[in-house]
Amino acid sequence: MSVLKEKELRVIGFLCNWCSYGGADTAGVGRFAQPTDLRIVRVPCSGRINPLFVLKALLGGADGVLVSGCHPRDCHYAEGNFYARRRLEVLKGFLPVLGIDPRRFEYTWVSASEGQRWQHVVTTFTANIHALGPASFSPDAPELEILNAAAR
Amino acid sequence: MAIQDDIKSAIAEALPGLSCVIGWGAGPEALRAAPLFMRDAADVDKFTAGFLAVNNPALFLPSLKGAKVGLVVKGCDARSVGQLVAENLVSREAIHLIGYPCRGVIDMDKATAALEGRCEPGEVKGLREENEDIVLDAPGGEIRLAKKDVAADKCARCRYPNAESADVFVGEKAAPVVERDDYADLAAFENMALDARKAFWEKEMSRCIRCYACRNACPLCVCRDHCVASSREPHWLTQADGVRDKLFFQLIHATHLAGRCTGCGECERACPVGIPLLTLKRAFSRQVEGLFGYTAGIDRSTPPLLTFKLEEPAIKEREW
Amino acid sequence: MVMSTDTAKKFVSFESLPDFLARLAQESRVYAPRREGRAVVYRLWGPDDKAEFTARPTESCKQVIFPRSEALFYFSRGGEGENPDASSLILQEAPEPGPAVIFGALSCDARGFLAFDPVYDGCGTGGKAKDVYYLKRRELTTLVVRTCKTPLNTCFCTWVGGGPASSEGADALMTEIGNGWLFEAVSDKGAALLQSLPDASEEQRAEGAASREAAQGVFPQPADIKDAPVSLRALFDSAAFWEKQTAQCLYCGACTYLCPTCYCFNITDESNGIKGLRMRSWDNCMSPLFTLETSGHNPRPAKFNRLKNRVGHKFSYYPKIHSGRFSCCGCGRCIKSCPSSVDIRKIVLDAIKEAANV
Amino acid sequence: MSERSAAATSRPAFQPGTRNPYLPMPARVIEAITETPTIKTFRVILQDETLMREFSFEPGQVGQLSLFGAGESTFVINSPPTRMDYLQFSVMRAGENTTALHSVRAGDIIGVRGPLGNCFPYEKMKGKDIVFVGGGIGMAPLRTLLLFMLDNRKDYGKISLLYGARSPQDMAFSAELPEWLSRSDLDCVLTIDREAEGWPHKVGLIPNVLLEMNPSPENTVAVTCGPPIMIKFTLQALEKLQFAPEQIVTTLEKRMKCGIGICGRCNIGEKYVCVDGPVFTLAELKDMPNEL
Repeated sequence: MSVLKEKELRVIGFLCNWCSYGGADTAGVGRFAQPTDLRIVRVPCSGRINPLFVLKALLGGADGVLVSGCHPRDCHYAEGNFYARRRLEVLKGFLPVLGIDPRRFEYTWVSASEGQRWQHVVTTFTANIHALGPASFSPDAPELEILNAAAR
Repeated sequence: MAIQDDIKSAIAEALPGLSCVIGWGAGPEALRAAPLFMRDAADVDKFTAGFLAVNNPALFLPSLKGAKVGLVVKGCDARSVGQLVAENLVSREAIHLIGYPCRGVIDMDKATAALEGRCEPGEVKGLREENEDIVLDAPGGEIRLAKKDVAADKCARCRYPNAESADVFVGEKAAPVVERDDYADLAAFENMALDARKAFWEKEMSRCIRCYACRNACPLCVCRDHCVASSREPHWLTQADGVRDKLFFQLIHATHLAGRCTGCGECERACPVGIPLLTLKRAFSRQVEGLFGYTAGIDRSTPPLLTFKLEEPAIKEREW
Repeated sequence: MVMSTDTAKKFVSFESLPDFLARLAQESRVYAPRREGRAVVYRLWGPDDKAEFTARPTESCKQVIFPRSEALFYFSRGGEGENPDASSLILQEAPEPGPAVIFGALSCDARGFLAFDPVYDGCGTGGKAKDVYYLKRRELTTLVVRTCKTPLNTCFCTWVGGGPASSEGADALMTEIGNGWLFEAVSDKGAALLQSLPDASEEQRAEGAASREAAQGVFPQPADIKDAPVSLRALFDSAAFWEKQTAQCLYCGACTYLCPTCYCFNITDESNGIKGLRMRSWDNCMSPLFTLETSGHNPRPAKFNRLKNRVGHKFSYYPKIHSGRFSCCGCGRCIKSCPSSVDIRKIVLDAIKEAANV
Repeated sequence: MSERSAAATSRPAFQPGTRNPYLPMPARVIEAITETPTIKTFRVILQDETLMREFSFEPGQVGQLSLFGAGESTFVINSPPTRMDYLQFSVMRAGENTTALHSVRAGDIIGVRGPLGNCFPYEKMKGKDIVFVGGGIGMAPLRTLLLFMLDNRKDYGKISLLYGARSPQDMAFSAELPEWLSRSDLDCVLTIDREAEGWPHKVGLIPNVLLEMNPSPENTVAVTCGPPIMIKFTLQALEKLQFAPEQIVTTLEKRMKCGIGICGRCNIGEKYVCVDGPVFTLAELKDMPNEL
């Protein structure tokens, strides 16, 4: 059940295995109420996030994309999130040229112990996405529609 | 043109130590030159520079590894070379650069528009340059066009017309057209509402024929035969003729060029159906310049997305 | 496409042409050239569109009959979601296309289909395996071409048997006269399309004939390329010749995808869980992947191997197995839109000259 | 009319006599045999009994196997037309599609298109001695012709087979090798590249062993298939043994898609390997541009 009243939207979360995924887990174990719109994709490190993951999701119909990794200086691999920070910040400023509202994409840092912070981040972000409403997405070739229909 | 003869002399002088020198020669029609690979004196005779010297010869560098090659370069071409060198993709020692003051090159979109109602660019039989004008031998008689009206957009915001890194520079240096790039073109584009921008790209990309000339004309697209766009592992793209896949390919290109693109505009020029692809790359360049103060092809420091700082003063993260 | 009745000749004024197109669009998908920036492309015509019948289209109209991508068939498995049941399978052929009209294409565009026709009619298998998708679209498409008034610098239709007013491969020809267009049907399909139009007067017919003749007069005299098949074959092993001719090539696919006669395609599968499709999409011989084998071996590893095959196919291999017809309609798009100004005319002429010297 | 509404109408059956050549025939895998660490053999029967009953082909012809979702690749039908209980294909794992095919198990449905291409000139070979030289997965096409000839034994003279692989583990069709070795009407020689423990047969590269065997070219046809490097040296060896180009038959591989001479990628000059081949004599190859 969503804590938000509207119809669920499609929000994709790329979470690093070591911190944010743990943070989401902590929030779950602590039974903090969270919106259910988020579909989590676990990745080894925020440094693994190819900006194309985000773009592919947004082009393919995601209403929002959230990336979350370890706090700077706390990366399990020492510096993955430092690279991620640069890439994702560059990406965020790029989105408007495509006609994508940059608020549909956020990145942040949540550690494994910060269950409450995770709850706050995901609730805030999801609420923002609901405020923006469903995204329109670019049409696929007609012959491929069957594949998307299968996914929905 | 005196400067043309001087460039020819510089080429002839350098040629004995080089496998070839790449410049421009006569093309298949009056408004278009062709890349020219000069190997002997007879080839050098065919060299032409000037308003039609459009193609970026830096494109050929990565495929010519092994033998020292010469390039005649405009300022923007030299930036591509500079970036390839900065990324260790080519060795500066294996390249002989002959620079000259560039005063702009033609843009076929604008030439087409300027001629509309009179003739197609492909009907023009001859062209001569007269100072700030070009004079065309067109079916209905001569047509005079001001160069500035049909020059590429990149020329109107040219900061580096002179190939600063050239081994030999021929002629008097030209003054930069502007001191800084204010990305006014992007700002104008972003006057459109978000939905309109999205619709714009969908319409433009629906024309795309997936020939990948944009990629193959890009001097910094160095994966060449191993492009991820052709891969099925990972399977980024289908082969379908859909706007989503076609736009996503451009995002692959633009993303891979982020912080590396020097703005030479060859992607956009090469596009047979005239999709304004440089706009996407410039959106990344604006970000990279704004956040990290980095100018691709000019700065010699590590490209900004290949490094980081512990504290990033320019990045203001969202408060949660 | 043999005419059973006398050649129908009709006239439509410039201002009533949109009405005619609107009538056609009620029955069929109508494609017409439209200007978009520097490009002129074939688009589905709608009443609000201004068709471009002056500037030459950047692309050929082949995608109406040979789409850039199309489903060959769909497949589905039993099971659900991500766990398809490999022991079950349902195949479903792609739906049949509807009727279409290509309006105001170029003569050379129509002649491009003549290169497709025998290949897609299954000549390789002695007619046993016919390309039903292409043949159906070809059958259901009516092609109206227009007389070109002047040549572009890159035009060489006359070298390969065409001309500005050729209607070969088309169903009707339209020629600009005075304040409108003279239409002449050259097939039953064309006659049916034009049926509702008023007959052209004697004067209008004469004016059309004069226009066509005038156009023929201003197109370039053909170069003699009859030796091309033999010359190109003789130069097959001359790597130096081909490397020089290819030096400036970027090996993108612009030439092949804009070409009215290039007919190569790829076949790929896409699937999602239990459903998927097999599709075909345009492919091009300039790409190294075109011939790359699974082992990593590539019979055409360098761009010169590939451009040699492209030129060889058009001017040597294809004519050898298709009664001397070149697989080129001389539209010049590969020259006009080549980002690197490669000129196939020059390659062919140089090859003939070079072979004569060897 | 929009593209969409045109596509929504359903496709009627094609006119009688025309078949959609791109539509594979569903086929059930009845057995999947692991031949070597990289080669699997699949025995399939077409699901449609009529199609299976009417399926006819000639030795050397190929089929396209589909694993829906991955794609389609070309393999020789390596069971002979004289044994129609099933169609057999052997697949070496190399790329996306072959890797996917290796996951196929008995009971699965795959797709088959075929038969495609030309065949071995088995009629012209009647009354002649035959020398088969196969390397690795290249044994597959030879197997078809070999079994076909053994099933029509009286039509052919002396039959010899030289089959080589890198190591004993890389020998495909190992279940059949004992029979081939023991037959009195077949002279079978096996070889591996390097010594291996317990290997009772020859050790040495195929071309060298072939020279050792020293077959007479008199009224003989040599049929060879294998990896490019082996083919290259085997052809040299055969020429050294005085085989004329007309007496040497091989079967080629190319990247293929349509298999029916349309999609345009498998050409060597004006010849299309998918319809004019895959079987060529060395004499024919010498007439074609050198672009293997």
